[in-house]
Order: sequence, then structure tokens, then C-alpha cells
Amino acid sequence: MIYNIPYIAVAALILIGLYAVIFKRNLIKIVIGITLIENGVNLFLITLAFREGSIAPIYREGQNQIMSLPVPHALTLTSIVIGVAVLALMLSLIIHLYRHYNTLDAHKIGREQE
Amino acid sequence: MNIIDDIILHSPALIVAIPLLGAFLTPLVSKINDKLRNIFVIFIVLFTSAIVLLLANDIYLVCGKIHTYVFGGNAPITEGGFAIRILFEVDGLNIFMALIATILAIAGVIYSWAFMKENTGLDKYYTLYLLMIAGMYGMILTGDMFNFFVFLEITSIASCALIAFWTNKGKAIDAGFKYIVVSATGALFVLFAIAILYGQYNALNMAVLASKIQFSFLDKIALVILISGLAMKAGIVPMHMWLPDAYGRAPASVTLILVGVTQASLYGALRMIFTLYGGKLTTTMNQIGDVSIDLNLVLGIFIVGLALLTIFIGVLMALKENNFKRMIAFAAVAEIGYMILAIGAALTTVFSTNDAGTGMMALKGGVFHILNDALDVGLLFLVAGAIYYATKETSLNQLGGLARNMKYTTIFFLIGLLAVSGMPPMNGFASKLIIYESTYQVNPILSIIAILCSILLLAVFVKVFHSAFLGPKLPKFDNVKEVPKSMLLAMGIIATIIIFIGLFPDMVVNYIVQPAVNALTNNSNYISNVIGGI
Amino acid sequence: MSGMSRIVKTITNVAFPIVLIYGLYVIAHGHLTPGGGFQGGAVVASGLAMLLVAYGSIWVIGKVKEKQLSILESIGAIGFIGLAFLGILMVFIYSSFQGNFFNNFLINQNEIPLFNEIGAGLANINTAGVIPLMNFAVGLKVIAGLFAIVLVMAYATRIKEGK
Amino acid sequence: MNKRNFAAVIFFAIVGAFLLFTALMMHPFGNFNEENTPEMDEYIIDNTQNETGADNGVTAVVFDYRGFDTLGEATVLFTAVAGVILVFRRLKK
Repeated sequence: MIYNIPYIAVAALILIGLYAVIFKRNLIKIVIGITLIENGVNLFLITLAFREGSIAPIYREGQNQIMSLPVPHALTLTSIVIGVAVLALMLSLIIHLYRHYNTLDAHKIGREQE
Repeated sequence: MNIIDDIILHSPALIVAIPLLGAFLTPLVSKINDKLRNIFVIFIVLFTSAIVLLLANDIYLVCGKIHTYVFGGNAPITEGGFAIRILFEVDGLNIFMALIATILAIAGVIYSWAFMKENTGLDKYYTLYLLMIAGMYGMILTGDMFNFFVFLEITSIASCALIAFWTNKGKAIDAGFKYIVVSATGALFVLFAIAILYGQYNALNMAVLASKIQFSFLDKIALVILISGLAMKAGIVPMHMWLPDAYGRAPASVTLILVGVTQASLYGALRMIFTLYGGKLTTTMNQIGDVSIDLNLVLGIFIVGLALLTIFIGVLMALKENNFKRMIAFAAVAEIGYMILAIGAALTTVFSTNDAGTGMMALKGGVFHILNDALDVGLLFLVAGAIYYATKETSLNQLGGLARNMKYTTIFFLIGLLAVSGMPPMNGFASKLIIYESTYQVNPILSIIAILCSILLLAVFVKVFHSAFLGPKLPKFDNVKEVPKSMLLAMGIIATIIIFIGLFPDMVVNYIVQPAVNALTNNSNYISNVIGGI
Repeated sequence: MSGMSRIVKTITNVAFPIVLIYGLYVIAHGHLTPGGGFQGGAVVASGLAMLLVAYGSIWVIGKVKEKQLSILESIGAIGFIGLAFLGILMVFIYSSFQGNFFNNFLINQNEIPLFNEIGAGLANINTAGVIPLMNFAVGLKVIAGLFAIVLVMAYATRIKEGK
Repeated sequence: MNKRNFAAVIFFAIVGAFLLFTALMMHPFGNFNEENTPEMDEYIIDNTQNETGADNGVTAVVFDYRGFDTLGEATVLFTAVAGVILVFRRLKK
């Protein structure tokens, strides 16, 4: 059980994010929710990389310790950059939406005609 | 001759890399000249299509051949059987989807020439268009789970920016925002499932994963999360809310590629169910209490239920919709329902020993319908775009009497109408007939509902045809002209293929669809191609 | 957004070169120490964003346009994909370099003495084949890309304030 | 309105249950036993220096073993930049 606490943190992060995406009406909060889901998934990936007593997978002279897994690190790196790209695009669209409708409420925007 | 062999050898990489290179070069080329940029983009797409055709020829030449390409190394697996490098595995299904993508890409890029001419920001438009095409090819061809996720994100980001292309309309931006929220969430679900599988089996390659999968409880969770994430992107009913908005608000040339992207997500779901879990779905019985349940039966019935809901909601919303493109979008939702109806019906039977023939037939119908749906719905969207281009009008109530001024467009609409509602001379009939036949053998009620909804769809489109094209000429459309030649050419290409498939469905089924179905049902071939060590 | 006070500008002037050098160090030693093209590029881009905050987007857009950044980014991307293509194309130059897309053609050979040695934990910079070159290409791309995003968004919100 | 909220709550509950099950059933954090040894990663750790020449295992994976992913990642950033510039373009010529 004690060894599953990192995964429970992952589940909690994703659930909080999903809660914001589903139930919140403010567009910025929806974006925050998506970022939280993404951080949860990244945390999950990086959690999978860890081995007890390991160092980062980088060779140094005279060190012969056990190393953590390199592939999840690489996947997390890719995932973070993708997250930045999605975030940038979503925020630009929100700026435009605010200009058009002068509101950030998703329901109000949905009711507007054109 | 030698260079052609080299190109075929490296073709899976080139099909993705050349549109990417084109996209990176487009900002530089458009510095020089606008016309040169258009020619350059069309050249890139045609060159890619030529490579796709070469690869297709190579694969269809030998029955059941799988073309494997390793990025950076020579052997697909290292000693001990780990695929550490990214592999592209191109089998019958991959190349089938790539052919669809090729048709859509050629038509879309030719259509864009005249359709987008009067807009600003065209260099970015063409950049994103090529990126969308490259992402679609990448999703289709890849054999690596994480690589699939990366290309999923490329397509969703590029298409989101293109949906919001007309930024002076607030609704277009709203549609783009909705699309990116749904697709980002879906993609993160997919990534979460990939991480579960990686944590379990320490592999990312699809073939290696398929050989290792145990079908434990965690794997079932991963399967459900994976399918629900891809269903969000494919527009299956509980998550279809983004689809009419995105399809309706995007420029018509973008909608055409969006149809392809939706199909690619559906392909992903097919690949995950049949190849990744296919070997285990057949044999595993699930013990709940005293009752043992066939897992593929549960999954199949669940998917059939979703499919019926999708068809129903799509047709009903299309009946009362007033906006031309949104109406076609709802028809597209219904068409997606037909595909997953066939897939669900296939799942219930294809793995059983006594009734596998029905399942194979249903699968054949479903896969064939992917091709037909992409062409039919794509053609209708292009026609809707042409009408918007000529009249600047989207509401069906305002349109009327267009047949007199726009003869060719009317003919193309008639072809698309007959094809999408499954009328005999067109391709939609061929695939829908297979779907009706096979679902009738599974359960007669399914096929009755499917036929009824198809008739309703015909009614919807006939009404539109009558109100928009026939009738007296309206005075405000007096000086409406036929659309430019490049748009007619793009519609003509798709219409020709539709009629060709409609006339020779047997040939298409035997040469193109059958290898795809074989690739789906025979996942041991896919696995042994990597694990067996070539 | 116009510029901030003189104190902020002065501190930015001092800090910016340090950030720049640190970012370039991270890019250049990507194959030896923690870091790489993306991380170093992000460090440099955050330095540039600091400049943007201190001096205001109007001042910055007078110095550099987003179109130039976009072209710089294209060049970085072409460099990256070009190195990947060289994995195939090298076979036409030296027949011994037979390889696939993304082949690391510089390692384990003696014909081109560039980054061709094998690392041994000695922080030898002349190692790792095409990886350092790719790091530089990606670094250029990330600097230009992230700065372009920040610049465009800052400039767009400025128009709103001006109304 | 109410019905939609109800469906959302059910969806949320199902996903939450899935996530909790996942959290409880994953292998213990940081402990790898014989059943799930990370063979692929160990192969990479053992052969990084010989095959790619890099000392940094993560960079070797990012740029060599999974280089095509990195191309995709760079493309995502390129796409985002193009998208942001497209969204904020001037509409009139």
C-alpha cells in the first residue's frame, strides 16, 4: 500500500483535472484542468521510471550505480513539449473568444448567435 | 530502377517525412511567390501520393506481405526480443487507410487553390495543411504506441488551428476550442493507457506488446481507456458534440482532411482492439461469479449499442438541422455509426468457431464503408463549400434554384447524395449492402434499423436537393457563377472514384478490402513479422 | 504591455547574458550532462521572455518580427529533418554508410572525424555522432518557436489594451 | 441540464474508479521483481555508450533510439507556432 501512494497522487491529479474540465464553466479553468490531467499523466510516466536506489541514467566516471529507466524520461520530455504546444494554442483561442464575446463563461458563449 | 527500389525500401519513412519537410519549407517558399507556394504544396502532395502508390503496389503484389521499416537501425528487434527503436509496420489495413488519406489529400490541396484564394495567412494555412496530412499518414502507418500518440497530437493541434481559420467569426473559434479540449483530453487518455501498458510489459511496440499481453485486469482498464480516448476523437455518440461544430465551421477543404483524421482515429481503435488485444479476446472467458462471459461478446454488444445510438442521433439531428454544412456533419456522424455497427457485429461473431464467416463479412463491410464514407461525406462537404464560395450563404432556407447556374456542382451533389444514402449505382450501396446482410445474420433488428435510418438519410438529402438546387431561380442568385476549375477538378476526382467503386465493387473488395480484413483478423502474422526476426 | 521600471531593466540587462550562456551550455552539453536541445532552448527562450516583460512587446517587436522568428524556426526544423534524411542519403556519398532514416551515421566510423568517438564517462565532447548536431538544430527551433509564441501573444494582448 | 449533469457524474465516477484500480494494482513504486524486469530499458542502459556514443542515456533515447518521436515533438511545437501566428494574423490584406 505504501508503495502505491505515488500512483494515488497520479489518480488524484487526473481526477481533479477531469473535474475541472467537466463541471467548470470558466474557459481558463477548463484549460487549467487539462494541464492538471497532463501533469498527472506525466507524473505517472516519470513514476514508472524510478527504481529504488537508482541515479539518473547518465554515465559518470567511476560510478557504477544502478540507473533509473531512460525511456520514460524521454517520453515525459516529449509529452511536456506537446503540452506546451496545446496550452499555447488554447490560450490564444481564449484571447480571441474573450474579444468576441466579452465573457469567459462557456454556457454564455454557447448561447450567443454568431 | 535502382532508385525506385530504394524509394520503396524507405517509403514508410518518406511518406511521413516528405510532407513534414514540405511543411518546414513552406514558410521559406512563400517568401518568394504565392503561386510558386501553391505549386510547391501540390507537388509535395503528389510526390507523397506517388510513393504511397508504389508502396501499395509492392504490398498488394505479394499476398499478406508486411513492409517493416526501422528508424535508425537495421534489425527490428535486438537480441532478447526488445523493439527499442520505432518501427513502422505497413500491412494491408495500413496501406488501405493510406490510400484513403491520399485521395483526400490530393482533392483537398487542389480544392484549396481557388477556395482559399481571397484569404490572408495562406502560408500558415498551407503549412498547417501539410502538417495535418503528415500527421494523418503518421497515425495510419505507425507501429509504435507512443509514436501514435505524437501524431495524434500533431493532427489535433494542426486541425484545431485550421478550424478556427476564419477568426472574424466567434463561432469558428468556439468550435476550434471545443475540438482542442475534447481531443487533448482524448489524447491524454490514450497516453495514460499507453503508460499503463508500458509499466506492465516494458514495451511500446505494438507487435511486441501484442505478443506479451496477458489480459489481466489492468489490461482491460487500459483497453477501455484507450477505446474511450479514441472514440472521443472519432466522434462516437456520447462524445459527438464537437463534431458538427468543427465540421460545420471549418473551411470545406479542411473539413475534408478532418474526415480523414476521424477515420484515422477509428483505424487506431480497430488496430488496438484487433491487433493488440485480438489474440486474447478469442480465448479469454471472464468469470464473474458463477457465470462465464465471452469478453468479445460484451465488447461487441456494447459497441453495437453505441453504434445504434450514433446512427439514430446523427439522422435525427440531420433532419432538423438548417445549416448546410452542419447537416452534412450530422450525416457524417450517422455514417460513422454504420462503420462501428459493422465492427461491433463483427466482434460478436468473428472469434467464435462456428460463425466466423458472418463476422468476416461484417468486418469487410465495415472496412469497405470507411473508404466509401470518406469519399461520400468528403464530396458533400466540398459541394457545400462550393455553394458557400458562390453564394456566401450557408442557411438552407435562403438557398434555391442553384441548379440553373451551377450545373456541375449540382451533378456532383446528386452523386454524393445517392452515394451517402446507399442508392444502387454508387459505392455507398455496395458497402451498406454487405453491412445489412451481415448484421441481419447477427440480429435482424439491427439491419432493419440500419435500413430505416438510411432511408431517412435519403429523405433528408432529397429535401435539401429540392430546396437548394431545384425550384425557381431566385433573383438574388442571378449573377451566381459556376465555381472555378480547380474546385470542380477536386470534386470531379472524388466523384469519379465514387462511380468507379460503385460500378466495380467486387474488384475493390477483392484487391483492397480483403487484404485489410485479413490483416485485421490475423494478428499472429503481424506479431511474427517482428518477433520472428527477419 | 509597455516596459517596466528602470530597476527591472537594469537587472534584466545583467541577468540576460547569464541566462543565455547557461542555456547555450545546456544545449551544447546535451549528450554529456542532463539537458539537451529542448531544455536549453526553453532556458534561452525564458530569458528572452524576461526581456519581453522588462522592455515591453512594442520595443521588442521593433527589433524582431515574428515572421523572422518563424523563418528561423523553419531553418532549425529543416536542419533537424535534414540530419535525419542524411541517414539515408549518406549511402550516395560513402557506400559504407548504409542506413535508414534517423541513422546515426557519424558514430563508429573513421572517415569523418566529427563527433565520432564513443563516450566513456569522461565528458569528452567529441562523441555521440549526430546527437550534438541535432541538439543544436532543435535548440534553435525551440528558442525561435517559444519566443515567437510569447511575442505574438504579448503583442496581440497589447492591441486590446490600447483600445 | 440536470440529465446532462447526471451523465457527467456517472462518467466521472467510472473514470475515477478506473484510476483508483490502476493506482492500487500497478507494481509497487520503485520495486521491480523477476516478473517485470525492465529488460528493454536495461538493454538501453547497457548499450547506450557503444551504440550511440552518448553518455546521457536520456538524450540517446530522445535523439537516437526514438528520434522519430522527437521529430514529431519538434513538429508539434512548429505546428503550435504556426497555429498561434495564424490565429493572430491580420484578416484584411
